[in-house]
Amino acid sequence: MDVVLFLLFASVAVGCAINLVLQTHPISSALSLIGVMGSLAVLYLLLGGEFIAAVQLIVYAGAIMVLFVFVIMLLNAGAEKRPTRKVLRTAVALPLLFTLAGVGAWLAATQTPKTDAVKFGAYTAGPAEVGRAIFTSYLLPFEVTSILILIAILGAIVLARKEI
Amino acid sequence: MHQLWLIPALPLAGFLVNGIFGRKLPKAAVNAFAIGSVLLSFLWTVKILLALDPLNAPYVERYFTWIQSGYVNVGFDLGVDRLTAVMLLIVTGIGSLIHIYAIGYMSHEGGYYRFFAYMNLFMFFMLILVLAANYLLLFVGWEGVGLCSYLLIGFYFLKKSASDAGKKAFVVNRIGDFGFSLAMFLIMLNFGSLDFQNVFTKAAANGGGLAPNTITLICLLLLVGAIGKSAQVPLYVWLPDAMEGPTPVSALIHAATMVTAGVYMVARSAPLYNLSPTAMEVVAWVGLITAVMSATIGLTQYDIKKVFAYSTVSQLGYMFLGLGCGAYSAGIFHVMTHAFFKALLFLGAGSVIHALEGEQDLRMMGGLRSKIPVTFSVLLCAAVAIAGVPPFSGFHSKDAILLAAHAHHPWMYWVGVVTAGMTAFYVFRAIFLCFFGTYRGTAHPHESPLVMTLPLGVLALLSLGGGYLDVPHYLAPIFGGAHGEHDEALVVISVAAGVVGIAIAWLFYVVSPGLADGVARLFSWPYRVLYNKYYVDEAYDAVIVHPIRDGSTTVLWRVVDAGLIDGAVNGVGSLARSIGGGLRNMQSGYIRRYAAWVVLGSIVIIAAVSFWGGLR
Amino acid sequence: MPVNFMPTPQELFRFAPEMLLTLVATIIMVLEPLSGADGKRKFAVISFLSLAAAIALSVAAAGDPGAAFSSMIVVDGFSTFFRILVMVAGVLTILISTNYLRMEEHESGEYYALVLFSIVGQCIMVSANELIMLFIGLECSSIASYVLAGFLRDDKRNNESALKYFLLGSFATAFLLYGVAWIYGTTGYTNLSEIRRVLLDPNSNQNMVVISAATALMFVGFAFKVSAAPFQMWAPDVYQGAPAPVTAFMSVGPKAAAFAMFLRVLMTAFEPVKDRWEPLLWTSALATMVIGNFAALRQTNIKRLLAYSSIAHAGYIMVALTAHSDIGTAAAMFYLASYTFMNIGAFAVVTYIARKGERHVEIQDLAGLSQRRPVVAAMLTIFLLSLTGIPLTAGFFGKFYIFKAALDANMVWLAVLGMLNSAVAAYYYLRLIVVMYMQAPSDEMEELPAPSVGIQAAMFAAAAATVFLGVFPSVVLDYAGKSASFIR
Amino acid sequence: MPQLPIALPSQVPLSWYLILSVILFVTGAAGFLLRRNIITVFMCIELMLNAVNLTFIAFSHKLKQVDGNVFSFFVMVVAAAEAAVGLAIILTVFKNRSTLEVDEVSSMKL
Amino acid sequence: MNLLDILLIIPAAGFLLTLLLPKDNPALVRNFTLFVSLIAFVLSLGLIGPVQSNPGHMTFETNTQWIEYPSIRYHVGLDGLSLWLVILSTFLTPIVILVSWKYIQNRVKEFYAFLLALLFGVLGVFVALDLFLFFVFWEISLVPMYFLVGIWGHDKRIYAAVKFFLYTMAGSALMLIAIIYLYNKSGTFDMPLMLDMMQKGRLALNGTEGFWLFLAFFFAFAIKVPLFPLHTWLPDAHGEAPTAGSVMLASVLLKLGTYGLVRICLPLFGEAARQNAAWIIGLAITGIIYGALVAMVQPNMKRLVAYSSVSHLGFVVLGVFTFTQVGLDGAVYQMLNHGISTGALFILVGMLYERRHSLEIADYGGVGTSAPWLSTMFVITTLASVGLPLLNNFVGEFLVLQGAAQVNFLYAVFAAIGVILSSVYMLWMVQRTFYGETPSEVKHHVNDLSAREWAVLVPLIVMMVWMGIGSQSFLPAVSAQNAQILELMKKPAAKEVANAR
Repeated sequence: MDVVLFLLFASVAVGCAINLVLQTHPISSALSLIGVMGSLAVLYLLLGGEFIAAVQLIVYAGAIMVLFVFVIMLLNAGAEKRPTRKVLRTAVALPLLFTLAGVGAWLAATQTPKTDAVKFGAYTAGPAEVGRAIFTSYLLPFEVTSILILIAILGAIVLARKEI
Repeated sequence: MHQLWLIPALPLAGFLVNGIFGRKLPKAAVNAFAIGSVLLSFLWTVKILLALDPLNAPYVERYFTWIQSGYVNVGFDLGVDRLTAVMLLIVTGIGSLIHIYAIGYMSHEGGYYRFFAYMNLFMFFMLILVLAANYLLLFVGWEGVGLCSYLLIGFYFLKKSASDAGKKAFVVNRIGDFGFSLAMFLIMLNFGSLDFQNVFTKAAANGGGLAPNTITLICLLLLVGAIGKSAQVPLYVWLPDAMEGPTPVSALIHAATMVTAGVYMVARSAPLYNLSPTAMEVVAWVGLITAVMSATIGLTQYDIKKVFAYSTVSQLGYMFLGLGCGAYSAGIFHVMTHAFFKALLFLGAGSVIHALEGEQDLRMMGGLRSKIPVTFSVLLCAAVAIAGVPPFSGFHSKDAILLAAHAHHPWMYWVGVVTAGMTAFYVFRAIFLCFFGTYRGTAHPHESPLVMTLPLGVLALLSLGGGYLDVPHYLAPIFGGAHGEHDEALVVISVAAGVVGIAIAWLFYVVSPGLADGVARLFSWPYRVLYNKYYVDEAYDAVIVHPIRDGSTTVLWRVVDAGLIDGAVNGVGSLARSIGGGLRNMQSGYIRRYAAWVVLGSIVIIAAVSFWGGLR
Repeated sequence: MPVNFMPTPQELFRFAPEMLLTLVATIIMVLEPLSGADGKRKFAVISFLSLAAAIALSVAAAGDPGAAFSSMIVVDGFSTFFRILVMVAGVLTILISTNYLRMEEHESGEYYALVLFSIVGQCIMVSANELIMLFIGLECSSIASYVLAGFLRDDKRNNESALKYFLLGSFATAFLLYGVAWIYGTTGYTNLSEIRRVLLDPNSNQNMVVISAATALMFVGFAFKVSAAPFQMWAPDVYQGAPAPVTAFMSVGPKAAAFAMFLRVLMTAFEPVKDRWEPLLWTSALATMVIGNFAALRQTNIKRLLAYSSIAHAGYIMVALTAHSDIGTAAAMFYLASYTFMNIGAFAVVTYIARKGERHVEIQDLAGLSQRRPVVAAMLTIFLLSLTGIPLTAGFFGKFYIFKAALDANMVWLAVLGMLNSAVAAYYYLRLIVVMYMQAPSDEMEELPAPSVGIQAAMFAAAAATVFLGVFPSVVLDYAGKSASFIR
Repeated sequence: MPQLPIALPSQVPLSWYLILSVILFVTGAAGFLLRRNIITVFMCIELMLNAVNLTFIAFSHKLKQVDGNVFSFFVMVVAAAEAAVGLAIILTVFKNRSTLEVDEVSSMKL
Repeated sequence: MNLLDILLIIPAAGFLLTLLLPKDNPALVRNFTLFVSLIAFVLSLGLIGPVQSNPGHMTFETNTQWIEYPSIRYHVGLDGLSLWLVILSTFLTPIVILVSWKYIQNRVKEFYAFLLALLFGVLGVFVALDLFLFFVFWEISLVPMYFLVGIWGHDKRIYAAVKFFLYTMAGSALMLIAIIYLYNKSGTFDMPLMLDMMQKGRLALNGTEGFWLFLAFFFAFAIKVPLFPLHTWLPDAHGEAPTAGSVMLASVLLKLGTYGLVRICLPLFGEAARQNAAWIIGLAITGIIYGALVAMVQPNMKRLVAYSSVSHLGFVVLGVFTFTQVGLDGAVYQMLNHGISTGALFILVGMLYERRHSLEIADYGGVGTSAPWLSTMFVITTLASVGLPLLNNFVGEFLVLQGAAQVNFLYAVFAAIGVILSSVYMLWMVQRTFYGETPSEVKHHVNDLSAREWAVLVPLIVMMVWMGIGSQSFLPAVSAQNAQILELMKKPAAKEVANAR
């Protein structure tokens, strides 16, 4: 069951990711990304990350991606113009990336312990566990993220507001 | 203490006064300082020599250490021995006469004070040269006289030929000095001193334990110096050009004193030369070749001073021949007599030139016998002296040299005799061309003033009677006795050669003036060679001067310096800039390209670190 | 499981400078809309004072060193050094900013708030002892910098600079994070000391391949932040496009903080595997120096030239990192300190020369500066000589210590190549001096007004510090030497 | 359940998750290099961050620690902040240049 | 705080004070800097007595800590080797200030300030006993010179200045590495201490190390000297510098290189120096002849003198690498001589330039008629330069050649060729410049010496004669210190022999 679920959502994620890259219209890309995020949320669940799966859906897919879509709409960004053929660039970039993927996958496949298997329910990080961690040992980073968000707000104001 | 230092110091004082204040001083004051200092120096010399008589051992005064470093210790030491005494008297005596003469000769020239300042400076250096008690101080005088020669030859510095000649003299002298200085290094190395006494004492003691080759090398290098200074083959080329200077200069420096410095130096180094027969042989050869070569050139020249100049070279060759044959005293004797008659010849020639308002070409003279009789008569005295007519001075000294040559190698004697004949010929050729026949020039000849003729008279007396000053005998304690027994037959032959030379000159230039040209046409090719002085100057230009100058310009400067070295340096610069340009092109401005670099970099780094590092 | 929500006062005190700055920045943020157009100067003053107070607090906090907040941060000599350094950089930046902003008609409190926030981020970076903390600090600093780079939002170059900085920065951060994830996965920790412990533990049986790969990924992130080769490309474009005072700040503050974090990670966590790192650092250091110096030879824009120069300087500091020693760390610390002063000083002059719209940033705009503004020219000369590495300036001792560290670590060739590089660098710094002193001003140059008080103060302070460190380097170096051992 | 042509393990190995994350990460990087719309490029970064998160959570599961989850939580927060600022920057760029072509934002070079 | 420290402080303080003077009062600046430099000169005379009474050892030593870690000390001192170079520097500074009196009319303040800064730098190099301090001063001396050439030079001044700077930087980069390496080996920058350690066997450099360290130092010094083929910056720098710059460059800055060779390369790396002597002497002799030949064909006076410096400095290097007492004494003495006579030549060329505004020899001719005293001075200086006895260069050249002959007679032969050539190019220049007909430009513009110029030239001429005749006033101090250095060079070899037994 785990295997099937993993394969299913993994292929959805990869498919959406590839679609994201292939689509020329940003809206399609954004929707694909939401697809990736959704399927990843399932995988998180499989890995026991209950809290994070929820946050993934609510914050990431729900808020951040909406912001993206909103901006895309706002700017009325159309599809990319037909890219001028850059054979050379593709010829260089794709092998590069395949190498990177190959190296990474090879590392992941061969250099991690074989016995490790993901067992559903073997470990759960629910809101309680995460919350406890955040408010004890991770108290400071958590507080600092508030500064981070302040900065983001300030930055957005500075950059996007109308002239005073 | 006899205050030897005053002898050179007096002319130096004269130089300083005239050199610094001369421009503002009246002529009389300039004269007073210039001539007074030299005369005083002469008198002081006489006084000291009288006081030191009989001067059997060298008398040395040490003043202060000049250079002291490691084993090098050179003092400022002056010394007198009999050799020096002879030279001192020649230098100061003739010097005084010529200074007096110059009052008249230079009276109309600009830079009067400058002339006398230079002359005094010359006297200073010349006196240092002969008084020096070590090689380095001798070298000081040696270079100093070269400098003065340079300054005085270039006295008419507005004329390019004059300044060229001065430079040539200096540079050629420097080539000689190059040898001299190298010799000094070797002496210093091998004897540990440059002091004459030390060196000669050590040399006398079994050659100082030196290898014969070293001694020979030292002697040959010293000879190079002497060759340069005394205008021997192959470095004689500067002396004829030196006639660009005022005539008193030619008389004093380029006839009587400075050019004999080489002879003096070789004679001074006799203890060394005696250890090296090879070097002696070379000296003799050089002297002989020079004598013959310049005598032959002298046959064809028309510039009166050039004729005498080549004669000087030739006579110096004689002296070297004498030295090379071991007859040092004969050489020095000839130095003295030569000083008398050659100074007289030049001063007489100067008087002629003075009379003709600067004309020097023999072809523009003639028949002056009656117009300037005093000059004529003194020149005649000099001519017979140089021709070796007995009993005049030249006869005695030349005879001594030729006898020594005969004792050395008989064939050298014969060559010397032929040369003597040529000498007689060209000197009288000049006399005849100048004073006989009809006047061919345009100026209005007039006799020189007393201030000029008086020294001429004194010199004439010396030329005639100077041979009876028995210098060889006086110098015997230093150089040993006479060389070669006195052979009447040889004497007669040499005298005969001189007489024949005079006779031929008479025939060619008085009896039938066209004959000379006929002979010249007959032997036109040899004549041209001689007339052009064997093309030596041209050869030097072509083989040495031009290659060096052009090579330096094109190869060294333009190619090596500007091209290779600077090119390499600038090449590094432009290479850096082009590397910079290349690296700059990474900076395309496109975000995605930068990202591609990031990806590429990560791949390389991950691969490198994980595979190379991890799997090691 | 004992749960302790409440941080102790001691912990709070150790974090006090950051808290103070955050507070002030927030206050400015709040007050900003309430103040009139003319009242913006007070924000500069407030920030200035708060930074001064924060420096004092940092000094005070250093009296009681130790970890805080579950070892999230540590206050030790090292972190104090860099805290003060970035705050000083902030002070100088504020001094040179005020007039610039007024000239560009963009004076607002947000600018100062962003600077303060950025400094907070950097302070967190330098004192973080945890990869999470480090990451968040880095993001605080970066995001604030992105915004600052694009602060003049109507200026095309500002936009471009911000976009490039942002996109590439995030891209590199992703690599960094991925590396962190793998490190976490293999060692089980994100705490630097713990990672070190695991790596040192002979029984832990770590898979070196994965750890190496992970460190390589982290290296990408760090190298990007310090603009080391081959990840230096963003720097010239971003530096050129950003407002001059911001460039001054970016080339110093975030860079110093990034180096501090780089050093700490390297020396604390990954010191056990330093053999892996060494060739990588070696190559990167050399490449960085070469790229920075050689590319700078051809620049005509002063800001861009200084950007390349800052790349080159990163290369020198990388040499110190390569040495993996306390001496190397101390050398890097000293170098960063001296670099802060000389570079901000140089940018202060650039800011002054550039004037409205940054129209005068070509080298030729310096022509005859020595006659037009002799004092300014003299100051810039001091900074440039220091950047070149001429004795009696801070830059010289910086280089000296770095190459000394390299030689200590037996890296003779790296030192030789580095020194030769600095000779190359002399060329382009000289070029600026040449233009200032040896070329006459052209006729159509407009009148240069006297520099504002802020710029003057910044210039003089930076010059004084540059010369002071050049004559008495021990003052800083001794401290650096002592604190270098803390991060081991 | 139909027989699959290849034998599947009964449980998913950890490495599969990791490989998936690598694939997603590389796909994100590929998108960054290949896409020309700035917003899409930005979304590719988000994709990469998601890949990172997956790794964290996978490892968190393996190590039985909550830290990985916490870390990915922070990554999300950061992603949100970045998104806010990033989109603001994109807005200003668009306002000034009226384009979202990433290659056209390249006035500064060399 | 002894006399030497005060002497170091004076130019530094003078530099700072000059900067504070008003910009629009050049006369004040001139007088002030002249005053400062004269004070420095007078004070430096006070150094002579104590040093001469004990020339083989350090006098006026100050040794205090400057920087704690790595231990860098302000360690200065004076011995027979540095004494005269210090005095040469202080002697020439007032002279060049006077020389520039009229010539420098724009940016007067900076000019004189830089001159004082330069003095500070070179004095520091000559007295530093700590290698690090040495390097610091070495670099400091570079900067003012760079400005002097770059701001007040002739047309190609920027190229020349940058070339000068980069050349030297390249050399000093390697030197710094070597200095640090030595520190890492020995734990100190202090030269006397290092030498002491070497003597006691506590610091030993193996062959390879010795070779590379020697080479690094040698390279830096050889650039500064400049030794063929690293000399090409010199004609440019000299040719373009203002008179004062050329003078200081030729007379003092080039000496930094040779001084370094004697002070550092020989005692510290005696073995390596010995092993490499052959090719270095080869380069030196090549430089002697090459410099002379190229000088011969230069159309520009300053470049001619510059190439002549290449030739003359070749003698110095030759003398140093003979490792003989005589050769070394000669080399050091030749440094001083070159400082005086080439400095004077540049001053005279500068005077001609001030009158005629040209450095091309072809633009002159017949100057002797319109400016007899100027010509006289020029000729005297030229003669000194070509090594005429009783003038200064002769003594040095004689000793150097004697030393060379001691090692290998052929060295002396080839080097002596340079002496011949020097007379060729110098006299040729004199002839073309001063003799012949006077063109009207020369006649109208070239007038004779002014009182100020007399004041500049007379001391130099006096020194030329004094140093030519009274070498005993100077040489003993040099000799004593050189003997020490040679002794140091010998010791390690002796120790090896002892160990072998």
